[in-house]
Amino acid sequence: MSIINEREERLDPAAPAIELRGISKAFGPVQANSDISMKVQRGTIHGIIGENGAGKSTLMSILYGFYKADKGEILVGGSKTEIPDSQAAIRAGIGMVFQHFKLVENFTVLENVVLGAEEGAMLRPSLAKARKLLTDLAKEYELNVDPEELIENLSVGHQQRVEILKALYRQADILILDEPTGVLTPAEADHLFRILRNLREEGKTIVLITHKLGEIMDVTDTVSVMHHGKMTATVKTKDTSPEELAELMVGRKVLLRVEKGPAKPGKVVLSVKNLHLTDSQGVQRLKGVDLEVRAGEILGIAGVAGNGQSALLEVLGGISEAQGEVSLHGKPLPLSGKGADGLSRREAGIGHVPEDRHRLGLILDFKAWENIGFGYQERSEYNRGPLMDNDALRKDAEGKIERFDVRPPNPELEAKNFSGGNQQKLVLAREMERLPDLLLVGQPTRGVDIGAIEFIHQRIVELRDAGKAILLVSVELDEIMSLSDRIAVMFDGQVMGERLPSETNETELGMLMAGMDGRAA
Amino acid sequence: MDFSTIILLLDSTLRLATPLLLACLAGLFSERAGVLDIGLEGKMLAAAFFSAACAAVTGSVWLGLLAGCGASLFLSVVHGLASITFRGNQLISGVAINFLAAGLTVLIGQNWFSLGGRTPPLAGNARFQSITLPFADTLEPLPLIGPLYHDVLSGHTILVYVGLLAVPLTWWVLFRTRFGLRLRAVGENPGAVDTAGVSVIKLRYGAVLICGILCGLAGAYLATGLSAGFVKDMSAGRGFIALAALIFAKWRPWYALSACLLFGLLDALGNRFQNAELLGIAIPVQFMQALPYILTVVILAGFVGKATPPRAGGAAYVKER
Amino acid sequence: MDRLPKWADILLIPAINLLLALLVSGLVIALIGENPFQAMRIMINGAVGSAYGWGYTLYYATNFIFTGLAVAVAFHARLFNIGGEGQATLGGLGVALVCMMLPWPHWSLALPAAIIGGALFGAAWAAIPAYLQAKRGSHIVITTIMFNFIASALLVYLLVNVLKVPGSMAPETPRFPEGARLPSAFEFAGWLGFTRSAPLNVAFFVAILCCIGVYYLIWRTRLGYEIRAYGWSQPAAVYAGISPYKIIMVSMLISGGLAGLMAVNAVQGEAERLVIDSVQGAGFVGIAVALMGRSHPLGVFLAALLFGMLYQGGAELEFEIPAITKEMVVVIQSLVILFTGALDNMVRLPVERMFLRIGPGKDA
Amino acid sequence: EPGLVIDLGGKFDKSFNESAYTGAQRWVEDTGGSYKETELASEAQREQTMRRMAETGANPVVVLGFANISTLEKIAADYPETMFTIIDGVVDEPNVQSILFSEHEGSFLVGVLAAMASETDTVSFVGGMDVPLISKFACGYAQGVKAQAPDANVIINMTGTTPTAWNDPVKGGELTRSQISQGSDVVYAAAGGTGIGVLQAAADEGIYSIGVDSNQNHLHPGSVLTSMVKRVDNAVYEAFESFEDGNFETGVQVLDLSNDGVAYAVDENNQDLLTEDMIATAEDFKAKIISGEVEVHDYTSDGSCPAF
Ligand SMILES: Nc1ncnc2c1ncn2[C@@H]1O[C@H](COP(=O)(O)OP(=O)(O)OP(=O)(O)O)[C@@H](O)[C@H]1O
Ligand SMILES: Nc1ncnc2c1ncn2[C@@H]1O[C@H](COP(=O)(O)OP(=O)(O)OP(=O)(O)O)[C@@H](O)[C@H]1O
Ligand SMILES: [Mg+2]
Ligand SMILES: [Mg+2]
Repeated sequence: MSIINEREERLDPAAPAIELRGISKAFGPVQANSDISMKVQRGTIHGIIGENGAGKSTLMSILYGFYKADKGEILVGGSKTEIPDSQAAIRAGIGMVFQHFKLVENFTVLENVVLGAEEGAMLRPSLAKARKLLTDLAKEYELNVDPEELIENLSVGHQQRVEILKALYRQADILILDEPTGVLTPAEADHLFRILRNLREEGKTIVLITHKLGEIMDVTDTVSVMHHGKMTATVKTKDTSPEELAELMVGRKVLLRVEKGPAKPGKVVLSVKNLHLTDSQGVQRLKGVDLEVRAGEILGIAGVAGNGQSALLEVLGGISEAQGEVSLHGKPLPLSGKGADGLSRREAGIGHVPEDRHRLGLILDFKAWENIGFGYQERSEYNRGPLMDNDALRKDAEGKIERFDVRPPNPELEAKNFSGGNQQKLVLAREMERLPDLLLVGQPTRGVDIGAIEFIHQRIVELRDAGKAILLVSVELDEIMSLSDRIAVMFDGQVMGERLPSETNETELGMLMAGMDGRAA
Repeated sequence: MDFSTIILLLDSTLRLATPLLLACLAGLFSERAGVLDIGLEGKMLAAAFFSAACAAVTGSVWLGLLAGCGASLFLSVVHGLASITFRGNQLISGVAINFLAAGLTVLIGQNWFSLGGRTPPLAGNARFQSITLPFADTLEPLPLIGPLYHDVLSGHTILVYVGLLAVPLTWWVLFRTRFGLRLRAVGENPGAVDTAGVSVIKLRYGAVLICGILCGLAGAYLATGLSAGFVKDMSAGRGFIALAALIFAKWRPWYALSACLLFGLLDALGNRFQNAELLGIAIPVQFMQALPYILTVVILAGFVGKATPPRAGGAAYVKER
Repeated sequence: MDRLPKWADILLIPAINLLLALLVSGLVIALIGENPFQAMRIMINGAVGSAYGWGYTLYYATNFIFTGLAVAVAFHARLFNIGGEGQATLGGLGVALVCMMLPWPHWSLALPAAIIGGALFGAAWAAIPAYLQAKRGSHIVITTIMFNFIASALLVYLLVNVLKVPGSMAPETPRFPEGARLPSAFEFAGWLGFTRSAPLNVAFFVAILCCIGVYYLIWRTRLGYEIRAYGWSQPAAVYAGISPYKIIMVSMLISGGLAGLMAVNAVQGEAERLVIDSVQGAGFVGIAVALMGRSHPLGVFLAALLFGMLYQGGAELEFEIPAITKEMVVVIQSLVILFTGALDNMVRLPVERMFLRIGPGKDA
Repeated sequence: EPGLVIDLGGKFDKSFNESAYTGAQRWVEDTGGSYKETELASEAQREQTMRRMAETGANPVVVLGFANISTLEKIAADYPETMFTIIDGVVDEPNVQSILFSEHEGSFLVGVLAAMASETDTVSFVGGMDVPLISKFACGYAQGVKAQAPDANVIINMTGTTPTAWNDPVKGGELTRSQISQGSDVVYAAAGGTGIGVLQAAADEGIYSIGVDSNQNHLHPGSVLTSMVKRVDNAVYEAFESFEDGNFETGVQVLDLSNDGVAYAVDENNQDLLTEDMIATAEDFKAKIISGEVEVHDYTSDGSCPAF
């Protein structure tokens, strides 16, 4: 491999794989990175943590040539390297796996792997060559995927493997992964870490961005902490603890466990029987779901993304139509046609914090106060005849923003200008402050930093203690384990089983999530 | 309908389908790369004018063709600037280009030739002449094949054959070459292309330029092949029909051929059976005229559900992580 | 967008865009061998230099307000209604039918009826593409373009075969009876110097009422809230219980109705009969007007005024300088659409950068 | 100073408008005078353009085409001092001169010639926009063909139903080819700019064509059999001149075969195509029509045609 040889010659084997010196980057008024210096040693796994918006992704994007730094220099293998674009990063042996995969959905694995790294102008020889190399790589690193399969038919875990294969196919020595485990099952995450360790054995260097301190402790050799665009600390993993890291990140002590008393379950609020849903593509997403949620309890639904939890929330929230029986306080809810929409569900007393706040929960271009009425726009308190009562909305928004500590506390700001955590707080305030009899919550803390997680968890528990029923969907097993009073595991559109948090463990849940009966194993 | 009528209808179909086909393939390249283009109409019109004008002045249809493609390419670059570089709305840019072409062609035409926006009629080498395919005369006596080859396939201008050959060529480029793979990828997920170290901008410009050349051929065919000179608004909605054909064809080259032939056939039928009667009731001419448009709507309503356009179509590429 | 003060977004950038468009237009005029400055003087003078000019400028502006509002309302729901042309054509049919059907005693009775007729017919013509978009996902841009063609064929059929004066050659209806004719500017504002020839008529006030109405609709009513929400994010709208079907239908019906109202001005007010192509491109101009006006009624009003001046000035220009044909107006119009609509960022990005430099962190 | 409002299609349409323009130019050459001229921008700007012309003080104002009838009816009274001439239409106002042409008679004669030139006994007609005026051409033509060859087949097509039909040579060419495929070997185009495509297709396919309004014989010498000229130029010239002389007469005037208002064109481009026999027959019919012995039905009088 000519590229490799050329690269080896330039490299100083003793030098760090990557060294950043004084990197600064501003987006308009936002100083995303300021004067960051960092060294990553060869053959190590280096973790980066930090609050939302701390600048982690920006830094890595600079390294990958996606953004151009305003100041600073990058050294790869000890020699100064200009990285004006991704092509240059690839030449320098850097590969990146983005949080949102960069795959062409209706292409095959093979086509995705060769894209941009073809051998010549004709496709056929490139593909043939890649097919062979792929089999070798698969053997070497446990990266099995069918090269001829279309990406859209692959699970997220497999898609991620394709991303890693892409990087390896381009002979990357340095692999950057941005929040890689957000959507993986525990088993898939374990597999990923096995792969990462294998890669490390081969002498590759890995940079791992994550919000999960557990993972940091688990796989990294060193860890850097970012805060407000600055690199505040770099420590050896074995010399630190999750508590210390959390404090370094947020700048104060953070409770890493949820504080909650025992549940006092009351009457059944929500009852779901034999719920079926077939989507517009004809895929069965729910295949007969049964469950109940009582007043004053949190039912957590665990499962790998795409096993029907989202569909369940959407049906209950009035977004999709379905067949089956759903009743609230014993009264049946229509599942299709009239009355099967978000407005009617809210009338019936259901609050809904959707999984995807950007796509569903907020109108990003509406101001905060306009978003406060979103979904409740027909409520009489917000209306004066055919007109909206904007003053009432503003006033309501001010109160909610204050009580939920949304920052900055400015109702005139458009939703897109709040950070992810604060956007989530806006949605939570809107949906929770009405004290709905049933609250549907999807992924309340996805991509949210640990400071905000703490706040959000406390609020959910408070609502439970006020005697409301809560249906929580999350792919984070930690979150499910610590928040729920009961846990249901979904697999392939069905409930695989129910467990009490006190009587189960991650391994068992993980088996259930993978469609195996945990007890048998 | 007797056999000879059918042969003549097919002959006419092929002629009328050619500008649609070239424009449709033009749109295919552009939209496969994620750049919507409702400015096909305007590019065709501009190409028609400049090819006719240049051919009229120089007396060479080939120089005319060059000028036509040049004009179309110029508008393509404008569209590229608007929708790729400056990330503007692609539909709006297309609308503007259609107007620009409609106005400029007549304005310049009037200024140059003082013929009310028309170009002087073209004759001799300033027009594409029809070509007799090899063995056309030898094969003519054969039943079925003979007339089909001699009367339908043979005897068109070179651009008709260019259009027909462009179909397999397009297929080959899209599905058998590196460029095609990247082009299709950039229309589906430009982020993937960008992170793979390939320039999204360059690829899209490439596609838009190919689109310009093909539109140029389509326009040149209108003015120097199908007729002998330019008159204002001579594209007469063909760019829009080509777009409809593209959707109908689900953005695939071979389907595009069939869709364009279908629209060409409709047009030919409308010309041939202008005063049609159905069950004893005379169908208004206006209905026959509007038939392609009505059919387009029907087709869109009936089939588009199954046709998924390139996913990144219509959106400018903005880097995001 | 937050990096700019509002006035820069609404006034400065469109003004620069417009200037660029005019600059390029001037270049085109110079290339034709005419003097762009003289041309500009003729245009401005012809458009606003006399009561005569104003009479036409405001008349054209009235047309463009209607079609501009039509595009703007649909645009708030992120529907690109290119069908204003066809909807206004059908609106003309509705207005003509109303005017000819009954022996109207006085215009004040005929006007409301014509408004209803025009709006209903325009809305009906928008209904089919809207329905196909809502239920079948047929791209509304293409279907509305097709419906423009179909509308013109339909109108020709009706004019030639049904509505034409028997024995007459021209495919047009008879003139409307006296009672259905609207007072022109000469009648209600003759003291301002308007002559009998001014086509400006009371429909202008209908247009202004529509501007106010659209403002309230979009920014004050619940329906407007829902339309805007749907326009920004369709999945979110569904989450909030807003029916996409309803929004698509309602906003397109309103849009079509507004486009149809144009006929009150052009057909009932000015021509006083229905002719072929009474819309003459105003449906398309509406796109430019809505774009320049940032889909805000006030902006639409100002942009419509600008285009009215452009049209009237252009007509004068054509009259005064024979070498400049009517297509010059089309060219200017297309350049305005190009610069304000598609090449907006070409101006916006540098201006944003400039503002960042002068006043950093203003809104952030 | 007289004024001329050129209609849609432009003054170089090789047809109707061009003929009017030629008349005005000839007047300029002959008298050394000058006149105002403007081109109509669009259907809906008729009124504005006409008023604008009247308000500049032009007198008389000549407007071209039936499409101006209703507009002129509306505005004529507003300018009582201005004399108007309308061609192809009747406006009953005291200051309007209405000029009509007997297109059916001229078309009859070219129909006779077409029938004689045809070897297939099939001839055809391509009209522009489908309006009664064009049917008047078609009907006269068909009658002429039938008068000469009662068994002949006449194929009649209209290009379209919108004003764009005046300007679609591609369609005109296709219609012609379709007609040729149905056996036609003489095609008569009364279609404005579309006619250019018709004549072109006829020349390409080697059949005869017949031009209209202006003398179009020179467009494809050897292929254009003749042209049904309509002396719009004379009408314009006459209007300008008579006003200067003080002889301007309002009211309806008909220009027909008898006063050479319509005719078939013979010039060096087509003299080899028209045989003596053909010319003799045509002249014979012409005399009979003028004398009233042969009556050519006018489609616009009742909306029907005996020869269709
Ligand atoms: N393209 C951009 N334009 C403007 N600002 C940006 C852009 N990208 C990032 N920023 C800002 O730069 C800062 C750093 O963002 P970055 O995405 O690097 O944070 P992060 O640490 O990755 O956050 P998270 O943990 O949420 O992923 C943030 O304030 C962000 O809003
Ligand atoms: N494109 C942008 N332009 C300007 N400011 C931005 C932009 N994107 C983000 N910001 C600002 O950056 C801050 C952090 O945003 P960021 O996108 O990093 O949030 P986040 O926590 O990463 O969201 P998520 O959890 O959804 O990933 C916010 O205060 C926001 O105002
Ligand atoms: Mg990040
Ligand atoms: Mg983030």
